[in-house]
Amino acid sequence: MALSRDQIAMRVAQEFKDGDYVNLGIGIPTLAANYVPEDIEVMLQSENGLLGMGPYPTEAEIDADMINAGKETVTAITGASIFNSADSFAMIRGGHVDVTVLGAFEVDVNGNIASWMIPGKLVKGMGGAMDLVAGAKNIIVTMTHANKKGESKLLAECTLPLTGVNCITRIITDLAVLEVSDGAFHLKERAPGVSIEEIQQKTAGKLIVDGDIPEMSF
Amino acid sequence: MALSRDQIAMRVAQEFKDGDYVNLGIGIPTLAANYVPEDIEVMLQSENGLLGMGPYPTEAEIDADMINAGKETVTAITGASIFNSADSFAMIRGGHVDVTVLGAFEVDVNGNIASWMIPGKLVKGMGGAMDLVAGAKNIIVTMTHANKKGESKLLAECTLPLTGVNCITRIITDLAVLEVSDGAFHLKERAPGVSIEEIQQKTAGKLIVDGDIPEMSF
Amino acid sequence: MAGFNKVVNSYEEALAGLTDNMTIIAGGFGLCGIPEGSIAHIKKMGVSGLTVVSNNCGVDGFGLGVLLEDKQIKKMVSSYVGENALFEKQLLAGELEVELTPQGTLAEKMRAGGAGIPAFYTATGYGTPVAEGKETREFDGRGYILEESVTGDFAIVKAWKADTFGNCIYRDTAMNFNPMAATAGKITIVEVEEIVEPGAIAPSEIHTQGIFVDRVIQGTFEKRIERRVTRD
Amino acid sequence: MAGFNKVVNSYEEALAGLTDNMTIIAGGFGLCGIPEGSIAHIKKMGVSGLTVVSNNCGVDGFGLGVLLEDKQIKKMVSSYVGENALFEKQLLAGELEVELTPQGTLAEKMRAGGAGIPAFYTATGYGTPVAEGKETREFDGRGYILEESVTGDFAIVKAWKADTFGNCIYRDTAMNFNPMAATAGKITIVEVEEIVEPGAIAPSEIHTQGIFVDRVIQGTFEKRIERRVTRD
Repeated sequence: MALSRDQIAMRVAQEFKDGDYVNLGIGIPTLAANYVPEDIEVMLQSENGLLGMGPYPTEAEIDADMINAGKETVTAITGASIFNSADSFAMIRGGHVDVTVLGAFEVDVNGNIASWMIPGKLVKGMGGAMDLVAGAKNIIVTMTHANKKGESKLLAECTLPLTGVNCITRIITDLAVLEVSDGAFHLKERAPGVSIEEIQQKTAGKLIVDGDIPEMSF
Repeated sequence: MALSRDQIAMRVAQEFKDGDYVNLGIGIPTLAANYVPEDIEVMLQSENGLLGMGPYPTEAEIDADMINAGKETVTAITGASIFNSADSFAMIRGGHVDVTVLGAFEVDVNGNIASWMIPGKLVKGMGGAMDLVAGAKNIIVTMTHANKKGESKLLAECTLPLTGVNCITRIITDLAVLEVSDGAFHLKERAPGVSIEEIQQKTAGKLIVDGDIPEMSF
Repeated sequence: MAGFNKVVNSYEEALAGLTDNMTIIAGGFGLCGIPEGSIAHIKKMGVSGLTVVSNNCGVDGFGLGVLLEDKQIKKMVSSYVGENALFEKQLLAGELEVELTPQGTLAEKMRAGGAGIPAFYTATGYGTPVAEGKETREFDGRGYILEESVTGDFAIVKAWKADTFGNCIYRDTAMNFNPMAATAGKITIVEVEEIVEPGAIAPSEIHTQGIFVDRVIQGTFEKRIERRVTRD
Repeated sequence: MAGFNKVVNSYEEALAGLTDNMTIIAGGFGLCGIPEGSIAHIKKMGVSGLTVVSNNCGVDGFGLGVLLEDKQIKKMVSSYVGENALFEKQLLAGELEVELTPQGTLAEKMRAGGAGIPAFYTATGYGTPVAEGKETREFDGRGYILEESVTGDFAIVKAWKADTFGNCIYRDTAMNFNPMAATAGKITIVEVEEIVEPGAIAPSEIHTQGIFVDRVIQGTFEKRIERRVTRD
């Protein structure tokens, strides 16, 4: 069965390594913070200038001067640091953030990603997404495998305006975990109960299924 | 008579305006800090990362962590700020320092300056001089009008490797105050008792003497 | 003798010299750390044809969004302009020009503008619509685009505290773009929650040095919260 | 689980991985704020063929100058290398290569290296020997040169205090190049006067964030003064 949003987030959290600095996009990526394995520590970077982002505040803790990149009220952990936007993107662009997790409209077999603009609809802007995909060492895309019409979001070539080129190496969808290399998607894991055939059917770009594909374990 | 080092510094200090941020090079420029007119305030920037440089310390105040760009022990005034070298040169390169005063080997009629290297002698390096002449709004050169052999240091064209091009607008020597514009030195003031003829004789580059040239007043 | 006392007593004085068609660099991220008083006064002044460089354009009725109401803004340079219906309307009607700029590139453009760096290369946006019309170049086999710096006729900044010399500190994530904006204005105005005496802020803890600041004004702040989320 | 504890207990551990022919970025200005322990240990390790990027090269017998004694340095990238007789001797004998770089350009090259900016334009050095072999370009009618960023295999940094996460603060003008150096090393080592617990340094007062720092070590410092001048 296709994973729920929280299950995708759980699977994403398995990607984190002890000591990783992680930037999580809005939506499913943010949920991953709730599922960090107990035996590791990660530190969350928020691109508006906070390293060591903590949980949402209590009502009493709310402070208009303490927000995250999604403009939500947040807290800072003990040992957090706060800095300006240029320094924040020096961290991101300079490759100091270990893992970035973000959503996407489309990803293609060359690791290109489209996530910020659908022509004809109003453009709200790319925010920090283009910097994040240009800078992080390891970029994970989370999204549903297909859109609401059932059309694949894993393509031979992105059709929407790009956020970045040749930058995505790992994709975690409601159906599968895939790696992107050598012009193809490589199926690594499938959601429990999801068949390889269903994944093949919902993957428009070249899909390589090599050997036995295990089910995800949680 | 030719001015003493302290007299040159006194004349330099007359150039400062109330509220100026000033960077003073090593030597005569540094002495100018002693002669700031009493009715104005200037703030000294030291390019190793100090804005609001104070006097030298007392023996009891000496602190190895508090030095100026000449690597001398210094103090900071109340209201000083301390910052890193990139921010310091952001101030300088970005045009936020109002006045820079520095020495030179040669200056020419196009406002070029040579101050950091004499081929054949060991090169010690340009330090911050190239950044200072590229960045400050108002650059004043202080030097003796001629070298020890009596050869002019105000030339038609610099012969030594340059520190910067088209950047010097004002020169204060032991003999005169001159402005540099339109490919010529313009005599503005002469040291008390120094004749226009002596200045003409010791100025190799084109010198324009327009109207009555007053003596400097202190 | 004014010396280094940058304190002004009214927004009239703070914004003196601002005229139509100027460029304003504004600090703030969303509604956090925005120069509320300067924005309100610019609305009152009624200057128009403005180019505003700011990560966001506020929301309907608050922040920079209020400058849209009388069509004072000709062009926005921002990374994110969502959450604003009036913005959308003026954009679709062709009344407003928008130059979308990646957030990190925008921060770096402001910093570079203040630091005398006219242009820099970045991988951000390479191969995307952001690269259109820009020079590209490879370093070590990777593609980069050339981005030019920005400066403004005015910069409007919100700090927590400033001393009378203009040395500023920011509070928590209300820092954001403010320090870069402060360096990039020909005239930089800082509005603060508290004006303190020189020496009250330790020299090494100062975020924006007074050399970048022209005018300091005591402000009052509503500090509206855009997305109030709690764990309760 | 090591988490974010960056503290190491010996310079062997701090400099593990440093080998011949690597590039080292070093903080410090003159003898102020220099990583004394790392320099001493590099001398002890005996690695050679090093490229060292640092504003200065110490003095005879102290600071980076000690790495000249056994000819460990192949190339220096500095703005000022005076005050060092051994340096002069090796330079004239052709045993040492020197790339003189204006001080502000050097600081910016380190910052750019750490910030993922491969190159930037600056007016500094335009029309001088520094511009030789570099691309030039006009912006708004003024000439600029293209300068490339620098990064190092290692960065050696001296801070005042660091918490165990690697968040650092510097003391007075011992800050200088250290914060930029800290961002520009593949592996960044910070030696400090005091290691404190996370939270001991206020978040907004941190000069170098732990994300840039790989190893923190408690040091001991002679803090030699180059030019002792008093007003007494």
